[in-house]
Amino acid sequence: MLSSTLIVGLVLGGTYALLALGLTIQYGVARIMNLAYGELVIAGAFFTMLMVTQAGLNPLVALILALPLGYGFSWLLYTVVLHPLARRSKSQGQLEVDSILVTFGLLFLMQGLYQVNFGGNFQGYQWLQNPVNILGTKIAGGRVIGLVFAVLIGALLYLAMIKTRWGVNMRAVASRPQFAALVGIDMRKEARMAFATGGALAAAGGAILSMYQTFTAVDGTFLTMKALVIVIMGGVGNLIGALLSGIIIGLVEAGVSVAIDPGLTLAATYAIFLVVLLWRPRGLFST
Amino acid sequence: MKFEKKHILFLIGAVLVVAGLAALPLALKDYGDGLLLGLFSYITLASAWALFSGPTKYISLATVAFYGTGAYTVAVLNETLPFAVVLVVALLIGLVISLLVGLATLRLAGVYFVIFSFGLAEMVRQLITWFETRVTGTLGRYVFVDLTTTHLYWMLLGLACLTLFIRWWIGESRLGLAIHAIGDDETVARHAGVNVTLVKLALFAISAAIITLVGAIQSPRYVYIEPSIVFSPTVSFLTLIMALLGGATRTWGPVFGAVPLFFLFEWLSTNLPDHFSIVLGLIFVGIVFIVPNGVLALIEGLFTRKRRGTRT
Amino acid sequence: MFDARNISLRYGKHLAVDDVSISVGEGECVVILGANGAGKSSLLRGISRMAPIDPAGRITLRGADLGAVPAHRIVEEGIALVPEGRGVFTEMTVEDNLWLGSNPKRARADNETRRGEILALFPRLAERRKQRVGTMSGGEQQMVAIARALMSNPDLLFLDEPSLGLAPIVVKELFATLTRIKESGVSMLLVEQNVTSSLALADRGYVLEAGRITSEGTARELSSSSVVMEAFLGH
Amino acid sequence: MSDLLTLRNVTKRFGGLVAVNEVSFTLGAGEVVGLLGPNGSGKSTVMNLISGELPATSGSITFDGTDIGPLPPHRIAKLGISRTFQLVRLAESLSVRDNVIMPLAFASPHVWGRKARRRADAALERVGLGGQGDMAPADLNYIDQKRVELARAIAPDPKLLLLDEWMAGLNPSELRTAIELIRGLGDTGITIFLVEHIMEAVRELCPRCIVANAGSVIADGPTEAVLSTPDVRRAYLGEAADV
Repeated sequence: MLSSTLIVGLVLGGTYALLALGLTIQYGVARIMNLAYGELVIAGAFFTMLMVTQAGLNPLVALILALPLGYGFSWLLYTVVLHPLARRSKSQGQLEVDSILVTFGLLFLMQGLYQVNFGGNFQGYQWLQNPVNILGTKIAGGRVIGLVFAVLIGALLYLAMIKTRWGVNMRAVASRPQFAALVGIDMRKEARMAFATGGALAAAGGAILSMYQTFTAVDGTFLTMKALVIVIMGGVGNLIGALLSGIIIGLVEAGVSVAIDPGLTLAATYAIFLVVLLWRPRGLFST
Repeated sequence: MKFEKKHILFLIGAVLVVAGLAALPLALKDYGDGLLLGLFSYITLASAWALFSGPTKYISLATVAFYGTGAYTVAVLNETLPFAVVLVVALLIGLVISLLVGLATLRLAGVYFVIFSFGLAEMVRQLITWFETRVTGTLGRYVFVDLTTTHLYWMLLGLACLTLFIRWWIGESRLGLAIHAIGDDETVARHAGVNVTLVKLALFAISAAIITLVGAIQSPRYVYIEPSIVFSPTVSFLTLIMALLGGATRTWGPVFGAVPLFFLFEWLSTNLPDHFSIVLGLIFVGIVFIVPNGVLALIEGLFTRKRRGTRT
Repeated sequence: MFDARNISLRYGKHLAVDDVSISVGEGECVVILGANGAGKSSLLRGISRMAPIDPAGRITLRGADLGAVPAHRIVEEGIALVPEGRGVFTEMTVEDNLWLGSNPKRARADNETRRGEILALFPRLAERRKQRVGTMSGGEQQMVAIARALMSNPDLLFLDEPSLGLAPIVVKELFATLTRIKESGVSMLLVEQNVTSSLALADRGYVLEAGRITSEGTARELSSSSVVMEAFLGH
Repeated sequence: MSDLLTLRNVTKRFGGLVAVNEVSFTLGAGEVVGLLGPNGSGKSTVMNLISGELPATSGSITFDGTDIGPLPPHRIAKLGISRTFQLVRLAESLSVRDNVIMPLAFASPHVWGRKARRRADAALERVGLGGQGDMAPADLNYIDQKRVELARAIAPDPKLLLLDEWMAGLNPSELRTAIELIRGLGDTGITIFLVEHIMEAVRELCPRCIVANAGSVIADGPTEAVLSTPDVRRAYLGEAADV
């Protein structure tokens, strides 16, 4: 049982880490606290489901398609809704409040649209349910492939952040936005790109999530909350921190649901969050 | 304090309006009673929310955590204690939880507070559910008290008046001065001798205690209670948006936000239940873009501009 | 080559720079001297477009108007700023910081050769390419900031109090390096409190008091007169 | 003259940086003392340590017989230390008068109601803002906003007034007015400790000066004498770098 919990936890943690990665890029670079993030994840899940059930595509093809779509949608969202707010606000505090409220509105808007179109039931599709044997544990094939792709996308993004000019510029803005102009970086362009990249990761995370579990129209809220907790645990803008914290939360959730009660996973996440806030408010991995 | 003529007139007017409101159930059918109860519960919730969140700019999404705690306290204790005592117990529980949460989170940056308060209700709900199913073995409780809807309405009307009075009184007191200064610049407030943590904590606790009481008074209306019913996040969202629409920094702002939105959402949930969330979302976006300081500020702005216009 | 006319700059209602005009010639090193709070840094931020100036001001580089150029494009035009407090990305490595310096298109072509030249100028940075800048000493961070600015292949270097907070021995090293940079043909505009060292380096100087230029002249003239002393220690 | 404020071996570190290094000095009751030094010499940090905005890493700060080192700013304010800020800081949502009433309302014992109004208006009158209590801070010009800050600082009759570059950014005629204002305050016997760059003001107002450089006190004594020591000149003008 221990090893199956571990593997379930790792799969969950890998997906969470990917989601948190997207959110930490959005918050770290674009300085937008996006409370509708989870709704974009669910959009990716719905999209994948439709591609599989209606168009008969392989979920992995849908995943590849979800990336540019998530990017484009978030790019548009930033340009039309959030950039005007960023331009209007006089202080960082004001932008924070405004962006929280606006993305909160988007959360309801998108949830409402999902409910009108798909209803409130559990959604999903059948894919690779046959168990494969890993270290003596039987686990659904979809889960394994989900984890592989979460890790793959996360690793690619990480490499891009470290090795490419695109990534170095992004990290520079995340760490010291006020100095960006000194090295010729256009903050506005960078913020839009970061927000869109985060959106691409969200959609991809949703596609992966749909490969191994069912979801509902309103699940986005909990995903946002978990991703936020992971981001803050890892330290805002800290990519490695987000990856590690994602895995920790995944393992804790799997552990709590096996050892105590599946109904307490969010409570456990929040208990950890509270400890982190009191003990190391700048994140577990801050220096 | 010197009472001027306008104060006395205001007082007489207020007494008349409250008496009129109190007498309303006599003229209404049961449905109307329930509607009034709901309306005044949201007026109180929004006003209590704005009491803390308005001047401090800490966006609290913890409303339903306290509301649900109040309702649940009544559900657990209504058969063993008289209703009045249960209310006092609920009030105390609300105070204790808010002090603990406040001590842990009010030192932190605003955005952490938002996120924590976002999940607090869900955390409390999960803990109660777990406790009820695993320890007491009774998920779901019945609330039977010897009170009619009209009685509950009177209590809420009283609580609404009290909340507005507290808001007015704080505005006139040293506490009001302190909290506005804190909202502007904590450092300035601290150097003027204000114990910032204490003031924030006190206001958060007062606000939470009122919200807990609203939940407790509303509790008998549910008759059957389980965590997923009384900890519905919609309560937090509606409270927040009502206060924002009216303008959270003004005494009457939340009232002006609560009245139209309550009726709008009441109408939506009977006529267009599927579109409830969409409309809620659109209103949020609309407020941020069109009336960021609330309608009351907008109206005042229009009037002053008009007055200035006629003068020149 | 660089000309700034009638520059005024305000913070809210406070006029920090009051109708100042300065210029830098080709290959020249110019210093702006002044006591704390005289408005030196504000002036530098204004003419490098990092802070908004009043509309009457005119800034040109080799005749091209920089008035409408946004802050992040200034470095592309050939002006690199080393701000007060250095403005380095402390969470990133020396290498990352240098790479960021080569962001402008004007710097991309012979990026690698330039990096070699710059690292030769700052041997200590060459040894520590993988080190995080935040873990380095103040003097080393200042070197990173200057090296990064040079990576953008600038025609003109703006330096805001580079000696601030550095030990005397490090200041000495810093000015030695600046002298070599000057010899390599880069024009410089320097804001400094360290009068002695900066007048030894500079060709020309301005003295700023309460947001206005109160005197100007060659470095030699300024060193021998008492105006500088008075600007710092009162009349 | 009795000692009002004593700093003994006060050190403040930010990470690896030592901003204030083993600083010791004493202010006597009724003195007007200037704190000088080049940028980055740790002057503002000293102000923040005294007012409680920052906790000292080590050393002790005694005010009027009380060890204020471990106290938070609001407790220190109640003991009778007021300050202004380097960049004007006012509560924008409050009227000018309410800004001045605030420290009265939270002094010990507190003053509230009509009496507080009267005291606030008197303080405003004293700084030359009589009758402007109902204005919004944002509608005042820069010097008047600085005056409001000063009124807020002096309203509770502090024993020690900390002025952090209060005269920075004033034009010559405003500066004259400001110097007279501070001189008037000093004449009432209040102890004033000011960080200032405008030497003219320092020479006129402060019989005594403390000069800091790189976090340490390098001179302390009569203003004219202190300003002509070689150490101070070097601190201001830089050492010869032999280039």
